[in-house]
Amino acid sequence: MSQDNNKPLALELKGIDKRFGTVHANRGIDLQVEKGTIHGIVGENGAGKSTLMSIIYGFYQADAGEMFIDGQPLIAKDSKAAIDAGIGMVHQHFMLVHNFTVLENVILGAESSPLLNRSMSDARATLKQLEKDYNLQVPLDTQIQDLPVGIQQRVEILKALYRGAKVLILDEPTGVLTPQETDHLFKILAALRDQGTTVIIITHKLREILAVTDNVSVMRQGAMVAHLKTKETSREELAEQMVGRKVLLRVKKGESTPSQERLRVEQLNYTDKHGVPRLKNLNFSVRAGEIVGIAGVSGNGQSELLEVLAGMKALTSGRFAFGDTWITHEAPLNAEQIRHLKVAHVPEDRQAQGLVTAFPASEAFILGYHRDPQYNHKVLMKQKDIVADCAKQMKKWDVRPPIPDLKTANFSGGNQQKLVLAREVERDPDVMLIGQPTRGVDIGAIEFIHQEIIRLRDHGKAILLVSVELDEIFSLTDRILVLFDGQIVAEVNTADADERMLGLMMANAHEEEVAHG
Amino acid sequence: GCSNDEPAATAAAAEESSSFRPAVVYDVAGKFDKSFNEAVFRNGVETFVADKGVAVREFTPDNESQREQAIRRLAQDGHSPIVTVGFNFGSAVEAVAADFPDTQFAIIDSVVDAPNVQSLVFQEHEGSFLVGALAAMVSETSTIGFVGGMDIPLIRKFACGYEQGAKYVNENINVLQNMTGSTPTAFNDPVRGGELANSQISQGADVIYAAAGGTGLGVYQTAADNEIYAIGVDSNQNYLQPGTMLTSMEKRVGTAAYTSWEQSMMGNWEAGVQVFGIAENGVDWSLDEFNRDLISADLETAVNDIRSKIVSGEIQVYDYMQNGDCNYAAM
Amino acid sequence: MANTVTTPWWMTTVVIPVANIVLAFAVCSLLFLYIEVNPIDAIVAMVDGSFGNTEGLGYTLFYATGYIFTGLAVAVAFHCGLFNIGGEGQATFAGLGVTAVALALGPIMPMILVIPLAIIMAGVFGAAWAYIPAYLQAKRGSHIVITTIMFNFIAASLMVYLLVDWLRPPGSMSSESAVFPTNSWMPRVWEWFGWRRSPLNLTFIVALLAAYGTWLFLWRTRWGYEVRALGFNHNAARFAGISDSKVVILAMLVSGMLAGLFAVNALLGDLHQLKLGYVAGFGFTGIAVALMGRNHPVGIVLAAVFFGFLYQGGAELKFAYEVDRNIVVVLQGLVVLFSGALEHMLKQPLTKLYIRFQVKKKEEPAHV
Amino acid sequence: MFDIILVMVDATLRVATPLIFAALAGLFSERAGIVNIALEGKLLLGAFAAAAAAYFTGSAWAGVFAAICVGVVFAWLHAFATVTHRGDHVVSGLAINILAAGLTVTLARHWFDMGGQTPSLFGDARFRPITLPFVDLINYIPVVGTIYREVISGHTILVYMSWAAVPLVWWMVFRTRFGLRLRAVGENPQAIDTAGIGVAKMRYLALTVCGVLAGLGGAYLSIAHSAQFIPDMSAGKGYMALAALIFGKWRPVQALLACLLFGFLEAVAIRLQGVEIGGFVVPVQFIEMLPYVLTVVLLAGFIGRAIAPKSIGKPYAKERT
Ligand SMILES: Nc1ncnc2c1ncn2[C@@H]1O[C@H](COP(=O)(O)OP(=O)(O)OP(=O)(O)O)[C@@H](O)[C@H]1O
Ligand SMILES: Nc1ncnc2c1ncn2[C@@H]1O[C@H](COP(=O)(O)OP(=O)(O)OP(=O)(O)O)[C@@H](O)[C@H]1O
Ligand SMILES: [Mg+2]
Ligand SMILES: [Mg+2]
Repeated sequence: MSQDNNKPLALELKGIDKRFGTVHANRGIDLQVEKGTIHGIVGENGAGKSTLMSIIYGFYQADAGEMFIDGQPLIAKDSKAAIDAGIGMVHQHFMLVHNFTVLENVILGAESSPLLNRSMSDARATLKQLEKDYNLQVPLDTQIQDLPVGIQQRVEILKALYRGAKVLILDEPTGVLTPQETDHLFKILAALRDQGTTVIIITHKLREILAVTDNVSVMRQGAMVAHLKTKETSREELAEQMVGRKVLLRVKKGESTPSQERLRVEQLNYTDKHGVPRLKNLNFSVRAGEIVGIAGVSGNGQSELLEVLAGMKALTSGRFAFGDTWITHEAPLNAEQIRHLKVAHVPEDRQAQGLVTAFPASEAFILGYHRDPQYNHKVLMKQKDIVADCAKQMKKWDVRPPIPDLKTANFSGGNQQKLVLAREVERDPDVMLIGQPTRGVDIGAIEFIHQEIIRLRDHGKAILLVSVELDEIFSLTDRILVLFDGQIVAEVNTADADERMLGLMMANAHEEEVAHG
Repeated sequence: GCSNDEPAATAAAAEESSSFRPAVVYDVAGKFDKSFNEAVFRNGVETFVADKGVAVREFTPDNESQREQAIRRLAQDGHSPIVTVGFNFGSAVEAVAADFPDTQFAIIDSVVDAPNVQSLVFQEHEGSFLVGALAAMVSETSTIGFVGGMDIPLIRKFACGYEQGAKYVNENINVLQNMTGSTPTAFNDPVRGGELANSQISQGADVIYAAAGGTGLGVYQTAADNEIYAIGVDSNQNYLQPGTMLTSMEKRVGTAAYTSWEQSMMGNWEAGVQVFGIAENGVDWSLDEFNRDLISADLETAVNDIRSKIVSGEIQVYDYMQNGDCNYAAM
Repeated sequence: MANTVTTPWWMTTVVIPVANIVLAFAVCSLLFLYIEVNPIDAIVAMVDGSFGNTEGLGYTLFYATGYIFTGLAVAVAFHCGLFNIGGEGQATFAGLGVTAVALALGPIMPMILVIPLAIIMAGVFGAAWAYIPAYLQAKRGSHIVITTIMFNFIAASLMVYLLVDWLRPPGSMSSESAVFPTNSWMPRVWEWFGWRRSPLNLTFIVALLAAYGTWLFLWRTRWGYEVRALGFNHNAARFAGISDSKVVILAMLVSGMLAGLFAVNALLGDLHQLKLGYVAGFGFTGIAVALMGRNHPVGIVLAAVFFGFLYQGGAELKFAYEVDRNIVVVLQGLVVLFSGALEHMLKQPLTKLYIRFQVKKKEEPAHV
Repeated sequence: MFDIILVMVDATLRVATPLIFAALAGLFSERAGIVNIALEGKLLLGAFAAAAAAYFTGSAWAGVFAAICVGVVFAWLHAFATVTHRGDHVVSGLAINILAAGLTVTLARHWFDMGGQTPSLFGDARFRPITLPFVDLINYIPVVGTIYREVISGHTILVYMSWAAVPLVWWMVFRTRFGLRLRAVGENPQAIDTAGIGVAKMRYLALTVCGVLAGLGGAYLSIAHSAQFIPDMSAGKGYMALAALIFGKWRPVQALLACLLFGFLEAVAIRLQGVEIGGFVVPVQFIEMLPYVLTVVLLAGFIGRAIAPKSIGKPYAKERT
């Protein structure tokens, strides 16, 4: 380790080790965080970042290892001990009670009196001060469920500050923010640092690390593999450390040759069961032999778009067509019927939607196609054919291990994803709806999957791709639609787009920004 | 508790069937129900054991399908006569008796027509007539109540006799009647019994007769709480709430069971219907140290007067079971 | 990816269930000691009385037959992610169907027609009683646990009404229907095999067939596939175009049908007349049977025999020691507690132990 | 007519009391995220413990104490299964209900040998109706006096305790720190955990209160409303209380109203046999069915959807294993 010791340490970890059943999430981790700095931690999905932070916060208990805060041993047997020691944490998934007001959420567990009214009026004064100091405005009496995520995040930060956090941990804070909201957050973090708070920020977006941190540590497969000074490193170096080898940033692909229209969407609207409009007047089309990407900050309607097109949700008005079969509110089709129109769907979340992880692979492999005559006698299913077919495709797609009887949950993320892709692709669809094809998938599999998607395009499939990874959008698509608040706010050819411009469009700040610039 | 010193009574015991081995199967409420089953236990089993020195095998089934299993089991083990307590055993006795023609069976409160079954039935309407008359004599509000258990003809028979007795004394008396329910649990629901008594009391009743098994306990309790009279049933229940228990309509099921065993022991047991009325000492009103103070000499004479008129046939009490109604006036 | 160690089948299907039963017996022994019955003697009496002779065995298997139906009923619903606590009510209601057929058609039709018709009616009535809670769950989101409980009560009241006001032969005092004509009586096993008399009847075969049928349905048909898919992951089911409400209703219909078949065993096989409360808690205990049988038909048949043993053994205890049969209810409660609610108590440490052992074997060479 | 209404209301109050206690007990449990169909068993056990203790000691208060102890012990068993070992809440509840049915009868038979009942309680071993002060004073005021005398006065102390419990529970749940944490742990246990409060501790606490209240409800059954324990005396009241809680949308006052409604229907069923409606005799069974049918109808969403505490019934596990 090469950290100079001019600054005192706010936090030090020695040999932290943690297992979850068979998963070894943290392997003997050492970490030193200097006081009054912003320290970044990067690593791929599943590298163990959240686990490590949760151990510091006392949410999990380490199996082995020691922690020191300001040089004093920290025994974080629960979160209370950590809070008392001055640690605050903003979790990757917010820890808020959705039907409590902001104020109630802030005081929860830190009430000043057994009586609620007293605690609340005490807290109100303190919070007003904090809001002013850090530019963190929140409506104190509004329920959390009525607030946008950006504000919810501020509530989490306020919660930590209210408890007097000296070390503030933020786990993937920017995943739910637009680039502009991210900038605002970073300003707050800088202000905190300047007033003496130590900040630890986790992300896998390298650009952010470079922009905001003083030091950065890299985790890979549960181990800490590097400690670097931000000024002295680069994106390429970090990426290489993260994945453990030189990585290809973009897949190679040729020109697209789009032909006939395969998917057409007209005036599509979708309102969810709470009455909130999620998709508003969408119009677009996808042609055979092209990949159209949907870009946007999570929660702007991408998921709903995929689900509506795939027949999992019924549209509210407008219409769309695969080939020349129109689907309307009056004549909706369910997922199975849509599949019969030669539409394949790789859902965003394979564990929650694409697979039944309790099924053996052979059964998961026919999900959605389980009614095909190919797999059914009159009453019973053709058990042997199903297993044989699954085994064949497992071999072809290099799913490891190629055992059709193995429980789906026991395959790794990448192999599960291959199983889903194999299932959807092998029916030779005309249109493919693909969501987050590489989320949580290891790098090797990502390359494979990306090449496969390009190959499908070149075979004349019409592909609609949703991804939160802008890189993925850039490297795979031919055309990009930007969704903001359920509307298409921009359509660009990938070749003409750059990341900054897309970021502004995703925040729907495009026009203003252009006006300014 | 009940001591049963026999080791696991399995098939082996069945061999020595030559000896006399009486048995009784109580209804699901159990032998300590303070009522019907208890009467068989106290005045039948206990006295028989004391008098004759012969053990009586007892059993209480837990549910429907165990009724038949229990009787069959006892018959297999060589018990005879087997006395079953309550009409609920009707179909079970019928089935088992056919399979064990050499075993003697007796059933209380029901008629089973088989060559080896004794049916022990009671003239409950006569006894109820007596206590109804007494109730009418002591009532100051001219309103008296009846709380029945399960709504079945047998209980209506009680109610009908009671009403007749009351009207015999006071033609204008108001007799409130409630049944607790239509399932066997109606015989074991003191809470509901208490609520019904409460409701009758609020309508002015100052004597309540409960023919409702365990449910009656709630009635007597409520009567005591409200300081009005209650009348017990089956066993002599006067001791339950001394001071407010006016009397009890005793139905001497214990004696009937006793008789059946004794006859078998003596060798003069006969199948067929045996009727127990006031004349046979099968039903009666009770007078003991617990209600002595409540019954003046005049009252006692008046009731006993009616009693002898029933025995002599001067008073004919109409039986609900005759036509399934209580149209005694039509007679 | 991570080295996944799966626990071997014998761990979850043999070691842990047996450990749970032993634990339940152990705790219950304390109660036996308290009421001054030697627990060993008690168990000997129970085992002897339920397996020691053909009569005991007959009763054990007769009770097991009932449990197979109610256990399967719970399991099918469970695979769909539903808790069917309404077996009691479904069986009660099915009793009415069976009675209707037996009393109305028994006198005018041959056995070969009456019995199959009665079986069908039992299924249909059971399914019908499950349909309303299923419909309400599927279409209106009412919680099926509460609605099925309510339907148990409603069925009980309805049964009282029909039995007392309509089915009871005039003049009869017991709340029972007339006795069915003999050509609707299920042939009994003892008559054929020279066993001692017991109510074990042909329905036992029907129960085994039902178990096999349930297995086929769940694991070998597309409908069963949909039931399980929905039960495990309703998002995935929606993704596959499986209709939530249709499958929920289907699963509950099958479940209710199985619970309804209980009536065949109890009424055509044993009582030969409809009696109040004839289900006697078998519907509820079906939950325990399904839990112990790990919701698999084979497991359920075994668990049903175990519970049949408890039931018959309980009766035997009562003959032998005059202890209340309810002590067996305590035992049942403990079995549900340990193998259901506290399933992780033993499972976790045992599997952890196993995994630690295996992981060490695997990992040592790779990672030091 | 006025008389009949008074009598009905009076009976309603008596019949609804165990429902109120049980519903409030359920409120603590379910607000903390623990499904509690074990209320039924706890009522039964409480009733038995109260009757047995009152019989042995001759003191009704000793009975109440015993019922509370037993209620709490079984609440802890439920917690042990569902919180400590993350077992299924419904299964654990069922196990407790089965255990309750078996244990009460077995012990009752062993101790008293009366077919599973306890002996009748006399004197101080049971609660008697109390006449409230000033009955004679305001008796003369027409309507108010009668209502005071007939309906308000003349119940056992436990009935008045159940009335007092409702505002008390409301205050605890919505106006104290404990209440805030209680509600939070049922909505989002992780939020409680990360706020530095033990989820398990909160849930054990909630279930302890639940056990106390359920014990009171049980005691009422056996030593106040009646004067002995009889097998299966709870007769589904625990389930009905749960249903009342759901109608009441997990709020004390609304739950109270639902309990009163159920109590009223039961009182009606007890009293009105063979009611004629337009010449048609309504069988009493149909009136008995009414609360259940009503529950089903209301649950089908005709009162607007009741939104349960968000993480109800979900075992809280930090680590997936
Ligand atoms: N509560 C848990 N129980 C069991 N396994 C867990 C748990 N939390 C995390 N894991 C596993 O531990 C490993 C590390 O997970 P962790 O959440 O710490 O990763 P991460 O670096 O934060 O990833 P991401 O970028 O996706 O947030 C993963 O394999 C994950 O599946
Ligand atoms: N060379 C590479 N090949 C494949 N994947 C990579 C590579 N470099 C980074 N990644 C992955 O891509 C994701 C985003 O990387 P990175 O942080 O560089 O993107 P960014 O452009 O800075 O961020 P943003 O997408 O928010 O603009 C991370 O999940 C990372 O694991
Ligand atoms: Mg993370
Ligand atoms: Mg990126």
